[in-house]
Amino acid sequence: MTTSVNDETLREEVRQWLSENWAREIADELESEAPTHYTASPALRSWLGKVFDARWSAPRWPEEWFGRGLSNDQAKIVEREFAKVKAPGTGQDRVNLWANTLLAQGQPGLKEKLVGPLLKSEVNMCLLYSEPGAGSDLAGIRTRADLQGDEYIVNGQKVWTSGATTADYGMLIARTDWDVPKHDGISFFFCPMKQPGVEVRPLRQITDESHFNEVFLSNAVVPAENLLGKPGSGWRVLNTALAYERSVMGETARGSRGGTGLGLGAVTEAQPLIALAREAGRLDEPHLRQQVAQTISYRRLNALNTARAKADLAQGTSSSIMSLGKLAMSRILHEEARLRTEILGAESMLEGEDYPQAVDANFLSLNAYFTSIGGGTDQIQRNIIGERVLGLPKEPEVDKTIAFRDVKTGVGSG
Amino acid sequence: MTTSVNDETLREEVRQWLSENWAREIADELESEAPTHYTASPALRSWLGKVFDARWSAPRWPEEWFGRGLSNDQAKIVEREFAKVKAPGTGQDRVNLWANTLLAQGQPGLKEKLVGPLLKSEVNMCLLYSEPGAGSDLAGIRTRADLQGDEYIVNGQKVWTSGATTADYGMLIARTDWDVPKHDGISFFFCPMKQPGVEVRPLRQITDESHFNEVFLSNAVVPAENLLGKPGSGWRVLNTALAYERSVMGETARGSRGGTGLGLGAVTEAQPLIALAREAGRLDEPHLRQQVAQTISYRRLNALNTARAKADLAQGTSSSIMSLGKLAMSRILHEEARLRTEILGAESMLEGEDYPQAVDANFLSLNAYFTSIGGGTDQIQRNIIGERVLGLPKEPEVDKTIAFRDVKTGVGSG
Amino acid sequence: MNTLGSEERDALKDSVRRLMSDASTEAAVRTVMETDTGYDAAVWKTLGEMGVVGLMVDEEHGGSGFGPLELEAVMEEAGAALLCSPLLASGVLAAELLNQLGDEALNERLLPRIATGDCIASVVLTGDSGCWTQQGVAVSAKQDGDSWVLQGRGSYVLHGQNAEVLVVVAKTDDGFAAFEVDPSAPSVTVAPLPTFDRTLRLASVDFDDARAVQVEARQPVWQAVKRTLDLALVALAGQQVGGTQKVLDFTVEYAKARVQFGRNIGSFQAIKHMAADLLLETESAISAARYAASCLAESSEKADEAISLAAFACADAYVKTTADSIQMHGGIAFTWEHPAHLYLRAARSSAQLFGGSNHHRENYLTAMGG
Amino acid sequence: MNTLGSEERDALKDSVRRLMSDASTEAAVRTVMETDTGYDAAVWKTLGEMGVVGLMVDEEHGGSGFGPLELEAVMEEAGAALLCSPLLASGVLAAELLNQLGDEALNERLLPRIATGDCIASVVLTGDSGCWTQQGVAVSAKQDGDSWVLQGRGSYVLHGQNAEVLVVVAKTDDGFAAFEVDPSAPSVTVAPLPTFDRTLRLASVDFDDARAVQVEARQPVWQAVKRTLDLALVALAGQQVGGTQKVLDFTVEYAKARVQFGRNIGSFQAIKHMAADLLLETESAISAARYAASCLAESSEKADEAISLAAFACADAYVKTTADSIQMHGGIAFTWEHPAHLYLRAARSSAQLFGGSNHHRENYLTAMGG
Repeated sequence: MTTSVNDETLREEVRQWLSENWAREIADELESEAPTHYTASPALRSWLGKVFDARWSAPRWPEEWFGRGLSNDQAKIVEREFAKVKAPGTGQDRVNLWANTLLAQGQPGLKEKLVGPLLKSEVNMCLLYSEPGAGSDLAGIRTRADLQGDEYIVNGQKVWTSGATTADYGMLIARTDWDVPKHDGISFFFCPMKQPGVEVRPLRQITDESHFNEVFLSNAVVPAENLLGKPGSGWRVLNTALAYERSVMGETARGSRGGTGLGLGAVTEAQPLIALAREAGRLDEPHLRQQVAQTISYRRLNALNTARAKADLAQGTSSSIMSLGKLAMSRILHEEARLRTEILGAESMLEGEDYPQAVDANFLSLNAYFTSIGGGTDQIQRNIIGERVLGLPKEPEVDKTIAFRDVKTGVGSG
Repeated sequence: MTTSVNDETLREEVRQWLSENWAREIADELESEAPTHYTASPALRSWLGKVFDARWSAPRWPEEWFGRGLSNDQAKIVEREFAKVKAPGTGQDRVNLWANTLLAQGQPGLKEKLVGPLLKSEVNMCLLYSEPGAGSDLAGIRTRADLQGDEYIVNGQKVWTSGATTADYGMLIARTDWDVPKHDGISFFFCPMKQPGVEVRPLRQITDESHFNEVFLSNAVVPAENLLGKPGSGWRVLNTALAYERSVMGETARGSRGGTGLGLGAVTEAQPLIALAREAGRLDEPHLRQQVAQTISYRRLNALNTARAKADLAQGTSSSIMSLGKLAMSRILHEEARLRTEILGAESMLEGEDYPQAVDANFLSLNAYFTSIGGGTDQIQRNIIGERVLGLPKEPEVDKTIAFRDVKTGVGSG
Repeated sequence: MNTLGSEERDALKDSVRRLMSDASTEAAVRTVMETDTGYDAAVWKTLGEMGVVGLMVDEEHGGSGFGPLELEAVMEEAGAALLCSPLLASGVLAAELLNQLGDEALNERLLPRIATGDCIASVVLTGDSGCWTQQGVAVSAKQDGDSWVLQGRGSYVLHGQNAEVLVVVAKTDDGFAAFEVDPSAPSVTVAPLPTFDRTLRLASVDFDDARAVQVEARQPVWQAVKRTLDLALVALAGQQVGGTQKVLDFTVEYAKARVQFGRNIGSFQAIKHMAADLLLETESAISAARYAASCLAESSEKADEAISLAAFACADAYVKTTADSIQMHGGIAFTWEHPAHLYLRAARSSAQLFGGSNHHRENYLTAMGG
Repeated sequence: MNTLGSEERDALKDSVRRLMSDASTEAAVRTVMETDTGYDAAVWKTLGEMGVVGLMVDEEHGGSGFGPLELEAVMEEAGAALLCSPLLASGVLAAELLNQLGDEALNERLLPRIATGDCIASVVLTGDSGCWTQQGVAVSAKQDGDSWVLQGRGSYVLHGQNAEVLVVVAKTDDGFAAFEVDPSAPSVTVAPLPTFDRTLRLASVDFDDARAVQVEARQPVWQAVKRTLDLALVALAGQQVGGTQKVLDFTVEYAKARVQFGRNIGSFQAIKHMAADLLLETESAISAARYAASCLAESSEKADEAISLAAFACADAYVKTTADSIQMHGGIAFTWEHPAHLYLRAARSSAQLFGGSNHHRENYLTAMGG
């Protein structure tokens, strides 16, 4: 049972609690420790523990799950007060992918074991989705999970995993039934990562960085209670998780070293290219000016689209424009990189700290593929837009209804 | 039986005959009468009759079919002598689509009736292939031909027919069997055009010209002896005819009002765009200069490709480059038109005789679709290049093996 | 300036759409575009009665007194329907220039009749260069005693052949001035220009020492012209995105319905991906047009930037969408009977009407500080 | 100049291809590109022995005395294999500049050793601007008694860090002159430049009142430079089309082998149509490179035009093909282990090496009379 509370009382309570607990020192400490994307710093964990104990972590959730059973509107009041003082940790019922997925689909034992720690960032997570043979075609995964007694034995290979080295669990999709069509034989697990059957190797990118890993699963053991949803329902669980991820991530721009934000009001968004051209002494070249204007416009138009989509959403009209952002961003990043290269000319042959502009142009040229390939290639994205937004018919799907073990496979990976 | 003849004797005989028969007046007469593409002028017919009577029309063919049974090399000798004095009419065993198709596939009666007149251009022809519902998918035609006694009764509609108003016969594909897969139920006919069941209507193009017709077939009668090949073998006959057409047409550029030739040596190919920019006083604008150079290069590169393909062929190596020409030409024509428009600026809003440059830019912009759609869209062309040249696999073909009457149909036409 | 809430604006838009679906059908457009005047007098009267012609005329002069947001919305519907009318010439260019100049006597005489559509007015600004800039003005004015005499040539005058009144911007020894000219006056020659887009009417106007009355201006004339052009660019952007959206819609519908190789052609990636790319172009253009309208309505400091952006983004999107649409249709759209080419013609011409995209990109970069 | 028939040229090409398949495998390239010198001395020796390094050196100086056609053919194979070597620096730029300058004593001393590869030479021409034009030269020479003194900075010097001899083009009060410089001499500082394309080696060379010996020239020095650059552009075009063809080949192979959604990805139009477009780019670039070689070999009046065309067409085709190749591969090509990025790096850098495509398009238009 949830006790109903008055808005003003609630606001007062949050303010009061924050004024007593959120101190300048904590903010400084959090900032100084610069937590990575995948693990929380000790200071952050300590803070999240306090938030958790005060039941602010997931105010929309019932008390049973550490929340207060607040309505969405009241939860927003809490979030707004936290935001005012820039304190993290609340609203995880909206933004914590792991905890939300587990709470919705997990078995009681696992939920009791992990929901709390996830809200406190005491456990680290990663995603075990893509495989060398299943990139665009994620439902074509071939990692297998075979039930033996009360454990699944998992064998296979995953790629493009971030944070695999620090993760305690990975959200894993694996095939548990090979005799049904591809989408029907997949199951979804919380796979323990710290075990002998899990080997993590860094994956070197074309940018010469390693933000991702390959994960080799060799007789890795997953307790049966770590299955989310039913056996064979993994594709549905996955899609819920992916949609969830998109809706949360949708608002935030994909970051890129040297990239600029998407902020609508920012005239400054134009400055990098204009500044670069000016610095190169080429801002007066008519041919370049046309290209600078055109390229700036791509980013600007995307920002205007995003703003319009948000306005539509605010008015309760669902907007199809949102789905265009990733495709738009791909063109923006490739074009900006191309133009930077053209502005720099010969200097783009160089790299190293003496040539930061060249480093940027070259890095951005390569890293643009992170957006045009990662998370669904531009080609897949055009399919999605064509089919889901414009309502165009799908292609004939040759492997949709046959048993997965009869589906054609190819060579190569990635 | 063919009498073998010495090269020198042959050359002497052709020369002798030409010197006795080909007169300056005939050349002048031919030129002055400006025959259209689809009907021969009286003067041309008269000359072709002479050529025919002297058995020069089709020197490779046997005497039974008005030829001399010459080898290809010897026939080339004849063609060369004709070419030297610019006399038309020989080599029809190589270039006359109608006569070649008929001779290879026709029934004896029809051949006897028409091969001679075709060589003399005494009968006019047209093509009855495309339909409103069968454009890219030519094998999807729905015009039907039903055998009744010794006649086929034809019903349906054809489009994009050139020369239909003057034609005596049309090479027609129609469906004779609806219970077999699409490619297997098509038959090929010489359809008499001057009959009540054939109605020809001009088709107005977006350029406001009418070079094509729609042909409505309502219980049109085709004698059974006008069937070419076997019933149901029409797709094969058609493809032979199409391949033939391509090989003959391949060397000649697709003309377009105001367009320029493909001649390799011609530096002058560049002049229209340079001249236009100069005339507009804009040749010194760096942004335009880049575009003029780029656009000129497209045409130039295509000419170099064609020259390389020919050199390969001359060396006996078959060349895959030839198949790129149509796709390349599509880009050339669209880009040239776009650039002309940009150079003209506001004037491109106008038309009429006072604004010939605008008329050109606008006409070329519209007429470029003749190449990018006609004779296989750019998209179909890319399929062909991908599959036949690069060896990429075909798409799954959903309608290839089912009875045509069960094939999905859509709305719309064109 | 009256500003509608977004629901009222939608209602206004709907009412114009309903009129268009009756009065500017494809058949109607094809008929009207072949007439001399190039507009349907009855439809024009209805537009006047609905308050659409007088959208930009303030209430005291008999108009609706709306602003750029309402205008942009209405123009989307006009563009979608290829409406043949002097709306842009009279209701936007002439009305707004008169607003901006603010010659009260003149406005009291003219604006009420412009608002109802009784009087068609147009603006003479650029010459044969087609540049809507100070350099583009090719008419000069000299004072002769009390009155003025005009010399030179104006061109690309929208519906010049249908105008009862021309507002002429001319160079004088002291900068720019505006004049009221009766096109039927002596020494004024109006000649229709043949147009590629048959839904468009343009004329040239020659002045050979033509007498004209100077319009009093409450702000520098070129500033009034600049503000008028800003509004005209927003209107044109609206018209363009309306057309763009319409063409995308019917192209997608065709791709869903048309079957080749036993499949809807929209199931082929070649077609599907072109459609997806066009959706991005179209939505971006719509965003740009509406943002420009909103910046102008708010007199935002970003108005210059936003209007230049809309000017090239909407023009380019319209041209690309109409061009790709023909390719996606195939042969059927190569026929005169299919509407695709009407839109392509409109797109190509509208992309040049108030300066080409290169011009607007250059302005955009300058406005962005580059 | 010796000119091979097309069959003999094919045989020469084949022999280089065989060497590459042994000596410039992907594994070898990855090893060599991480070394300081950036080339494999043993392979370089073999290239010298095969006559490849001395291709452009005439027979009397110990070379093969071939021309642009043979060079272009050989460079196609080098480019396809991403060969790491000073071939372009020493065998093309330096050898040809010495040929063109024609200082007989110097050539007798240097060319035989360049031809065998014993001596690596390079050319200093452009400065930090990277423009291979008269304006780009940033070294000046002043006469000091009998000898000359160089001041300034050369950059983008191919394999400058590996050169035993530098031929330096410098400005003098009387136009341009060429100098022989020992890079280890006092007041000469050679510094390797870090490169994005790790198969490439570039250096800067600073002259701080460095003494140098003038090279005697039998034609105006800039004319010699121009002819050298013509040959270098043909060589680079060959290298680019070799790389382009190779990338297209392995991309098409991958599209045939890779299965997603139960189909080879090459059966999807998205991939198939990209491949078709790349084939057009690739074949056009090959035509351009070979035509440029042939025009130069024949000293055709069209050589300028043909070389400029090849310079931008081949550079652009290489960049486009390598860029699209990564997209067509998907994730696998986003890894360091996949060769696609090595080619993309080579393509991007080669497109800037002797001036960017805009520069060459400008030259092309000028050569076409525009």
